[in-house]
Amino acid sequence: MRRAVVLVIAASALLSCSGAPKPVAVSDSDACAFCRMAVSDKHFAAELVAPGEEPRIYDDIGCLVSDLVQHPAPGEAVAFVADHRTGDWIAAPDAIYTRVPELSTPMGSHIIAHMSPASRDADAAARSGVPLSSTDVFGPAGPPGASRGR
Amino acid sequence: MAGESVRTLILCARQEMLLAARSRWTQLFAVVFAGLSLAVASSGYILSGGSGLQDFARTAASLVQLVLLLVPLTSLVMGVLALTPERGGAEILYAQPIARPILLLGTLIGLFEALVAAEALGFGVAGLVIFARTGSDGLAGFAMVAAGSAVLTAVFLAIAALVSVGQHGRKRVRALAIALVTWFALALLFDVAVLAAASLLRSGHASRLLISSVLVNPIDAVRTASLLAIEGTGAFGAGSLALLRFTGGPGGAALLIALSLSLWIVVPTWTAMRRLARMDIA
Amino acid sequence: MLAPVLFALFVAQGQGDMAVSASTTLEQRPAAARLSPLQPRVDAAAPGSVIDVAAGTYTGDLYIDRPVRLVGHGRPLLVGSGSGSVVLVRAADVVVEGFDIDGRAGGDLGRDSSGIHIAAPRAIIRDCRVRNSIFGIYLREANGSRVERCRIDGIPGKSPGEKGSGLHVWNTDGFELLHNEIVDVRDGIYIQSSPHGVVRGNVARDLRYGLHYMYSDDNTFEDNVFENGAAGTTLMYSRRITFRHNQFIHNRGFASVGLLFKNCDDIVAESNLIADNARGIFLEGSSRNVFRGNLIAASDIAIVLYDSTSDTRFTGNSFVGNLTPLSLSGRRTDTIFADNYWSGNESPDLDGDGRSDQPYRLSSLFDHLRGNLTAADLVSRSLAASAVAAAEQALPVLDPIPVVDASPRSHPPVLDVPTEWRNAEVRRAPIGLLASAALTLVGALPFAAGRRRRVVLSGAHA
Amino acid sequence: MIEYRAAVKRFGVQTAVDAITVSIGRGEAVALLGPNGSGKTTTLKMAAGLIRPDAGDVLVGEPAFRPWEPSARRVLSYLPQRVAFPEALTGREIVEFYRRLRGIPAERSQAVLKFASLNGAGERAVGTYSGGMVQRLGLAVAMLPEADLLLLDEPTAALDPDGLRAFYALVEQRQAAGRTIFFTSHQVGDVERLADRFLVLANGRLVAELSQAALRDCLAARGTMRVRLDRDTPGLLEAIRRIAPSASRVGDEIVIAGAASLRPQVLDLVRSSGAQIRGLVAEDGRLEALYRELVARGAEHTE
Repeated sequence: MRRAVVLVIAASALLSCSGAPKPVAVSDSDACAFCRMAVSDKHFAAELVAPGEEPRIYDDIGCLVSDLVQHPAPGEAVAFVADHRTGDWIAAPDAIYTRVPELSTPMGSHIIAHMSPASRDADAAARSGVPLSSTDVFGPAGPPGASRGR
Repeated sequence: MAGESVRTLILCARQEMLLAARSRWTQLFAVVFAGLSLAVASSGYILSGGSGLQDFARTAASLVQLVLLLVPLTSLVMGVLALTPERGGAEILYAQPIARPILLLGTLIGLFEALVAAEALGFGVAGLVIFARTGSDGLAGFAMVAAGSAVLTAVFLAIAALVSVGQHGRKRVRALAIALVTWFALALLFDVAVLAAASLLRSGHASRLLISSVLVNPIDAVRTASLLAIEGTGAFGAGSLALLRFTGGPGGAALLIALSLSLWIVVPTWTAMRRLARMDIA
Repeated sequence: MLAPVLFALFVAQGQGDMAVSASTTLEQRPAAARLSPLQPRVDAAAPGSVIDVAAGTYTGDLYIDRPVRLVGHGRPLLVGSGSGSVVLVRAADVVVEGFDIDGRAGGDLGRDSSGIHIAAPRAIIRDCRVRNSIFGIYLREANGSRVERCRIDGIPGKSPGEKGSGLHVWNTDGFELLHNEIVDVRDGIYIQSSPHGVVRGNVARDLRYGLHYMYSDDNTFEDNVFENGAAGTTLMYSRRITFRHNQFIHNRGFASVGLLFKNCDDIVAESNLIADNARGIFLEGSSRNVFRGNLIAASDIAIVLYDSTSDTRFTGNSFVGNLTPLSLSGRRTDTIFADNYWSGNESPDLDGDGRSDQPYRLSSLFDHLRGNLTAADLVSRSLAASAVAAAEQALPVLDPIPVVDASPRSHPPVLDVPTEWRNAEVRRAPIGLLASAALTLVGALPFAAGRRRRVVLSGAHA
Repeated sequence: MIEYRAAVKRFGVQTAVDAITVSIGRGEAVALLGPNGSGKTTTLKMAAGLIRPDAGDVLVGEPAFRPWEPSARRVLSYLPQRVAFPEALTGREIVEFYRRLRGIPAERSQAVLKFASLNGAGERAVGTYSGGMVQRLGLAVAMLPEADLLLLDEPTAALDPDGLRAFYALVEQRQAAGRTIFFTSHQVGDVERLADRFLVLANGRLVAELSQAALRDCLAARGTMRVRLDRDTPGLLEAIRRIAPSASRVGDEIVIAGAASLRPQVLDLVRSSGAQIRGLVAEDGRLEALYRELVARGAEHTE
C-alpha cells in the first residue's frame, strides 16, 4: 500500500515537471490535428506545444495556420515547424519560409520552412520558391511562441 | 548453506503444491477457468451475429479480460487462505530450525506453481480450440497472454503474502477482508479515481497521469501489455501512440511494464519475508 | 503585399471550399539516351495504329505523343531508365495493355515519377502490372481516361512519406478505375480535384489509405475492398460522393479507421461492409451525410463523431460486435440514429413491431471522456470503464450528452452487403495445437499427481 | 540448556512476561505452572524462538544461542498447546515433510507414527482425524528429532489415553537419555511425576521456584488430617489447638491442617480423651493449594 502511494506521488511528480515546451518527435501514426491525415512526411510537418497539453501535430504548415484560425493557441503555446531539408524542428518564429508552387505539400499549401538561409540554399526543392516572412504565413500576429533569440 | 535453503524451498513448494492440488478451491478454479476459457475460445467465432468473423485478436482479448477478472481475485484469496494457518499450524512450523522467510517463499512458490498449472490447463484447452481454426500468427500473442496470467498470479500472491503475514488463527478473516479490499481497489477504484482526476486535468497532464497509472497498477499493466501483444499498436488507438511516446517506444514500454510488475512481485514478497522474520508468533 | 492574400488562401482552403490548383511542371520527352528501344516504333506509327510488342525486356522510357494502341503479347517487360516515369502518355486516346512495368525505384516524388504517366484525355490502361515505381499510374488532366485490371506494387521498404499513390488522379473530370489491385503504396487510389469519376471493383491493401478523395465532388465508388491500411477510405473536402457495396476491413493501426470523413457534405453510403477496424467511421466537419444499410462490425469504436458534424443520418444499418458504439468529441450532436440494429442492445421487443420498446443509448460517460482525451483509450477495456457504464445505466443523469437510437431494431436486418470476408479460410496451427496440448498436460499434471497415493517409505520397519 | 536473563515481553500495554531470570540445566525436567494468562506460553515460546523478548535475553543450547536464530533451533523441538495441520494431507505426508525439513533419516517417520499409535491412520487425511489423533500427530512430529531440548506447551491437555501413554513414554525415555524437558501446565496433577523442578508464574512474574524435595516438604507441610469420632469430647479441640492452631470442627469431624509431623501428637490427644476413632483420613497438601497460595502471594507482591 505504502509503495503504491509512493508511486502515485512519483507519477504526480512526473506530471508537474514541465518546463518550456519542447517539440515531440512525429511518428507515421500521428494524425494531423487539423486535416486528420496521417503525418507521412515529417519534412512538411508542424506542431503546436503548450505546457500541460497534448502536442498538436500537423502534416502541413498550412494545416497549422488553418487550425490556429479556428482554435487560437493558448498564451504559453509554442509552434514548431520542420526544416524541409533536414526534418529538424525549429521554433516557428525563428524559421524562414518559402512558397514553392511546384512542390506539392501534403495539403497543398506549398509552404516549407528552413532553419536558416544556408539550409534553404542547400535544399534543391526550395530553389524555385519565393521567400516569405513569418507574418506572411501566420498573419499579422505571427506564429505562437517567442523567438528563441537567434 | 545455500544448497540447503534451496532444498528447503523445493520441499516447501512441493508440499504446498500437493496441498493446493488437493484443495477444492484450486480444483474449482481450474475447472471454472478452463470452462470459461473454452467458452470464450468457442464463442469468439459467433461473436459477429452469425457472420462467423474469425478474429483471433478478439478471442484472445476476451481471454485477457477473463484472466484480469479471475486471476487476481483467486490468487489473493488462495494466497491468504494458504498463508494464514489455523491456530497451532504456524507455531510448529516456525519452531523448526528453518528461517521463516524461506518457509514463506517456498509456500508461495508452491502456490504459484499450482495456480499457474490451473491456468495452463485453461489456456491449453482454449488453445486447442483456437489453433484448430486459426493460423499460428497469434501464437506469440497467445503465449504473452498466458505469461501475463502467470505474472499476475505472482503479483497477487505477493500481495496476499504481505496481507497475510502474521494474520494466522482468528485473524484470517481480517486478512481475507483486507485482500478483498485490495483487489477491489486495484481492479476498479484505482482506475475510476484516475479517470476522475484525469477529467479535471489539462490534456497533457491527464495523458501522463493515465499512462503512468496504467504502468503502475499491475492489472492495468498486464492488460496493456497483453492487448498490445495481441492486437499490436492498434489496441488502444491513439492511446497506444501516447503511451509509446511517453515511454520512448515499444522497448521502453515493455521495460517499464516489466519493471512495474517485477516491483509488484519483489517488494511485497520481500516486505512480507522481512516482517515475518521479525514478528512474534504469539 | 502577398501576405494577406496567402493567408486568406489557407483559411479558405481550411474551410474546404477551394480546390488546390498548382502542381509540378509536366515531364517532357526524355533525352534520347534514356528512351526505350520501342521508341522508334512509336515515333514511326501513324495515329490510330496498333503497335504489337512481343515478349521480352525493353529498357528505357517510352514517350507516346500520338493516339496509338500499344499491345503487349506474352507480357513484355518495360524497365524504366530509372530517372523518371517509364511510360509517358502525351496524346489523347492512347491505349496501353498487357505490359509489365518496372520503375527501378527511379525518379522522385516531386516530379510525379510513375509507371505510366498520362497527361492527355481518354487514355485506356488495361492489364498492366507496375512495380518499383513511385507512383503506379498517374492521370493528370486526363479527362475520360480509364484504368482497368492493373496491378500496382509499390517500392518495397520505403516509408509512406517517400512513396506515391498506386493510382493517382489529378484535375481530371470523368475517369474510370476498374478492377485494379494495389499493394504497398502510400495511398491506393488518390483523387484530387477530379469530379465525375467511377471507382469500381478495386482491391487496395497493405498501405496508408485505400482510397483518398481531396476536393473531388460528384464521385462514385462501389464493390471495392480496402484492407489493412491506416484508413480504408478518407473523404476530404469533397461533396456529393455516393458509394455502395464496398468493404472497409482490417484497418487496425494506432489511428486506423475504416472510413474517414473530413469536411465532406452530401455523401451517401449504402450497403457497405465496415468491419474489424480500430474505428469504423470517423466524422468531422461534415454535413448532410446519409448512412443506409451498412454493416459496421467488430470495431473497437463503431463511430467517432466530432461535434463539428451536422445533419447526418444513420438509418437501417447493422452494428454488430463493436466494443463501443459511439465516441463523441465535443459538446453536442444533431446526428440522427434511427432503425438501426445494435448487437449490444438487449432491450426486448414486447409489442412485436420489430423495434425494441426502449430507445437504445449509444453514448456513455466513459466514451464521452475518451472522446475528449485520447489516453483514456488505455483504460477503455478495464473493469472501471465497464463500471462507469453500468453506473450510468442505473443513473442516466451521469451521461452529459445523451445520444440514442430512438427506434432500434430488435433483430438484425438482412443487408445487401458484400460477404466475401465471412468465409475467411480455416487454418490450423500445428505448433499452436501442440503447445496447447502440452500446456493442458502440464497444467493437469499437478492435479493428477496430487491425488492421494501410498507413500512407500524406504527402510520403514518396526 | 535454557537461560532467561531478565526477559521481558509486552503485548501492547500488557506485560506478559516481566523480567524472568531462570536457568535450566541439561537433563532437567522443569514444569512451568500458573493460571491462565500468567505468561506460561509466552515464556515457552521465547525459548522456542517464536517470540523475541523486548528486553533481557533468552539463550538455548550448549553453546548457547538465541533461539530466534534458525540454526539455534536445531537443539529443540517444540509442541504447541494445540496443533493444526493441513487437512488435505495424510499423517504420513506431514511427518515426512517435517522429517525432510530437519534432514532426519527416513526410518524415523515410521517409528514416530508407530510410537504415536498412528501407524494405522498414517495414510488417512488429517481432516478425518479426531482431536486426540491430531494432537498425537503433533507429538509424533515433536519427537521426530532426538532434540536435546523438548519444549511442550500443555502437552497433556488435549491428549487421549493413547496419547498420554505415548507422552509419558516419550518423556521418560528422553529423561533417561539425559535430555532437557521444559513444559507448561495448569493441570498440575498430571505432570507432578515428570518434573524435577517447578517454576510458578503469576502475572508474568516468577513467584516461586521449587525443587522436587522442596515441593515434597511444602506439600507435607500443607497436609490435612480429618478425624471422625464416635462422640463429642469437650476440651479435645482446645487441646489440639494448642499444638495445631488451625484445627477446627466440621460436622462430626475434626480437621487439622498442617505438617505431617504433628499427627502423632494429635492422635495421642484423641486417644487420651477416650473417644473412639471412627474414621481417619490423612493426606499431603495438594499442589493446587500450594500453587494458589503462591499465586496469591505473587499477586500481593505485584500490588
